[in-house]
Order: sequence, then structure tokens, then C-alpha cells
Amino acid sequence: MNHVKLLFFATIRDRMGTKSLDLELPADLTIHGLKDRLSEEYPKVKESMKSVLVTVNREYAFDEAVIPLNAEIGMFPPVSGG
Amino acid sequence: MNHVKLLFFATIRDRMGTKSLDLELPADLTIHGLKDRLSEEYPKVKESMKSVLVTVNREYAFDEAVIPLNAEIGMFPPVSGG
Amino acid sequence: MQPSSLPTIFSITEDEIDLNDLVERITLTSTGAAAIFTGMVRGETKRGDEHQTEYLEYEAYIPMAEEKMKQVADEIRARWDAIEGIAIVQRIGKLYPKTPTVLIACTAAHRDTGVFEAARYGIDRLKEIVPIWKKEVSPSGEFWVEGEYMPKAGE
Amino acid sequence: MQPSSLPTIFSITEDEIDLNDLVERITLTSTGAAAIFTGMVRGETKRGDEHQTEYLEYEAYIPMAEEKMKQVADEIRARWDAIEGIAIVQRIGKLYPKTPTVLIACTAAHRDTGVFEAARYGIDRLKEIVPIWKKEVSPSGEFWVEGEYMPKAGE
Repeated sequence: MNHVKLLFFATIRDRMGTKSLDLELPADLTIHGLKDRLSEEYPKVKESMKSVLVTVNREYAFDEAVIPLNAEIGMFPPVSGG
Repeated sequence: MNHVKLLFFATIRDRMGTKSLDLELPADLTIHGLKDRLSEEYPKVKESMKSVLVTVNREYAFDEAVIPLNAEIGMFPPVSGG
Repeated sequence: MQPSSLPTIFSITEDEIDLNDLVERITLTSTGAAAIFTGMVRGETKRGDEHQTEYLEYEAYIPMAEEKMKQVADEIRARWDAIEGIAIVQRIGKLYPKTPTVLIACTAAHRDTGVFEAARYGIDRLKEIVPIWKKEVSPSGEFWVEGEYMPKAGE
Repeated sequence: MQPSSLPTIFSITEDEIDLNDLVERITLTSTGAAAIFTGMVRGETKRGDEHQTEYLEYEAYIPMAEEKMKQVADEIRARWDAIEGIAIVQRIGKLYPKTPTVLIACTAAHRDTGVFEAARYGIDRLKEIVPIWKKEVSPSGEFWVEGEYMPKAGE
């Protein structure tokens, strides 16, 4: 199993109802697989998962990528700083 | 006669040896005529008169212009502020 | 000079943005020009959906935002090699109309070496890839402002 | 808004240039972006004739310089109608390396409305038509810096 830390920001945090989550994931799970799992367990974010930005260890990551061990995963909408 | 006030800046002031000068000019003198007169009376500025910028009442003015009554005339090299 | 010895400032802060101090910190003896962009909270927006704003509430994924600010600075240096100093600052928290919220400043020896373009590029990239969000609070309610940019692999 | 009700600041001063204060004074409730240029005294110049500068001594034909700064602001507003506030400040007197000597700042609701271009235009025009000169004092002597621009009728 892979122990990862999820961090949620902005709309995603509001819908998740939490800033962060520690999860045990199967060793070869992809970003896509993680989105599916969250969509199932947290129906409120199902819609958001279609356009969510995902980062792995503070770099943008994409659906096909396998989640590395002990990753810090960020999930958030398109950024709007400035 | 036309009483005018001349103001000199930067290199022109250095060569004239003064910041300003009050002059009585013939009523129909042009900028060109004024430059000639200064070149004669102040040989040190003769060379400078070829590239000097001239202003009349704080607007740029050119050789053919007749100097208006009681004008404030500025004479200086190309500007270099900033 | 090596980029590593050139001043580069990143900051995500709840404090006021001090332009005088930031410009001074990226001014070298060889510096003759600084181009600076600051963004402020608009109290009244006319373009698009006309509305009033009471305040904005900013948040950031701080450690990642710092890394992405560094990336923006690296991208600027790769594109404009005359750039001497770079400062990138985002203020977060509850910010009211007329308050500066963000600053990008670039210095160089001369003004025709890309400083303006570099500052413009910097604010554009910050709004694309640096993980910061703002929630707008107005008399009619509150909503998260969402950007449009979808980062690509390697960004 | 009528240009006459928009903030426009011109100043020729011996005092320090305060960026925070100037930007604040040209920020309206509708302002979301400011592009600012500042120039500083270079202690070391590499381009062209390589040299060191001990200090610069600035002088201005003050009343005309103020009128020409107003003209630069009018030209900016004629070219970029989104511009809200404009500040144009020249510091004069004896100024040492790393000291800001000039500032041009333009504000607008959004950053893609010409603020960067307007600030760039402002500093370019100031260096063409505003009657200010600087004398450079270096270990090897002193000389007046001369511009190259010859104003045309109506400028």
C-alpha cells in the first residue's frame, strides 16, 4: 500500500469539507484512479473531478501518471491569483 | 523693441556663464536671428547654437519663428532626463 | 553575472507589499531600470459581469506556490538574459478594494532590454501556474474566482 | 469618467520618490492594475562606453518640465483610453548610484488594456521632450549627458 497525503484548496476544499486527508492507496494507482475513488466516496466532488488540477509533490500531474510512494498530492481548481 | 528673458540650461548655461539674460530685441527678430546675435556676442556658444533647442514661452520653437513680445526663451541641449 | 548571484525574491505574505523596499532589494550597482506590475483589489468591476466587491479572500498552496514563483523567475531569466533582479510577491488573506495584492518587479541595466516584457510575462505566468486562489465577497454573496488555464506536463 | 476627474500627478522634486504613496494616489475603486517604471542611477555602466559613475546631478527647466509632463500624460490618455491614473515624477539634484531618479506609473481596471505600453511610452517621451538634464560625475571627470531627440513643431 501507498500512504499519501492529499491537500485540497478553494472550491475542492469547500466540497470535500476538509483541508487534507491521509489515504492508503494501492501501489500502482494512477491519478485517474484516485479521482474515481474520491468521486465515489465523496459524491460532492464528483463533478469537480472532471476539471480539477492535480499536483504530485508540488508538480502538476496528469491522469495516466502512477502515484509515487508517500506522495503529497494537491487538488484544486484552475488558479486565480494575482 | 521687444524685451525678452532668456534662460540657459546645462551645457549652454555653462558656456554662457549665466543662468539668464534680459535682452532688448528688434520687434521682428526670428529665433535664427537671436542665435546669430548670441553667437557673435558670446563666441563660446557659437558651436552650441547649431544644435541648441529653443523654446518660446515653454513650447519648442524653430528658426523661422518670430519672437513674440515679452517672451520667455529657453535654450538648452537635447534633453537627458530620466 | 551568474543567475545564482542575482537577487531573486519570492514571497507569499499577509503583510503589506512595500514597493520601495522590494525595488531596492533587486537594485544592483549596474541597475538603471525597473519595471514593476502591481495588481489591486477592484471595488467596482465594469468589464464582463458588472459587480461590486466588498473584499477578496486569498489563499495559497504555500510551498508549491513558492516553487512555482521560482519557476516563473527561471523562465523570465531564460527568456531575457539582461534581467538582473526579480521580485514576485503575493499577498494573501482578506484584502479590501484599492489594496495591492501582487507585485512582479524586474530590473536591468537599461529599459530597452526586456524589463517591461519580463514583468508582463511574470504576472501572466503567475496567473497561470502559481497555486493561489481568491474568493470574492460582495453584497450579493461570495464565490470563488476560477482561472481558465490548464497547466501542461512540465509546467 | 472624464480625463479631468482622473488622478494625474506631475512632480519635479528633490525628495525621495515614494512608490507606495504614488501608486496609492493613482488607484481608484475601479483600478485593478498598475504598471510602473523607475529609473535609477547606474554606478557601473557596461553598454557603450564602459564607465563608473560617482553621482549624477540633475537639473530641470521646472515650469516647462511640468507642462511637458502634463503633455506626456495627455498623449498617454489619447492613445490608451483605459488608463485611469498617471504619475510622472523626476527627482533632481545630486543623486547617487542605486537611487531611483524617475517614476512613471499608469493604472487601469485590467492589465491587458495598455498599462504596460503606456508606462513604456511615458518614459520614452519624458526622455525626448521634458526639459531635464543630467551631469555625470565620475572618478575621471564630469560631463553633461546629452540626449539625441530633436523635438518637432507642436511637441
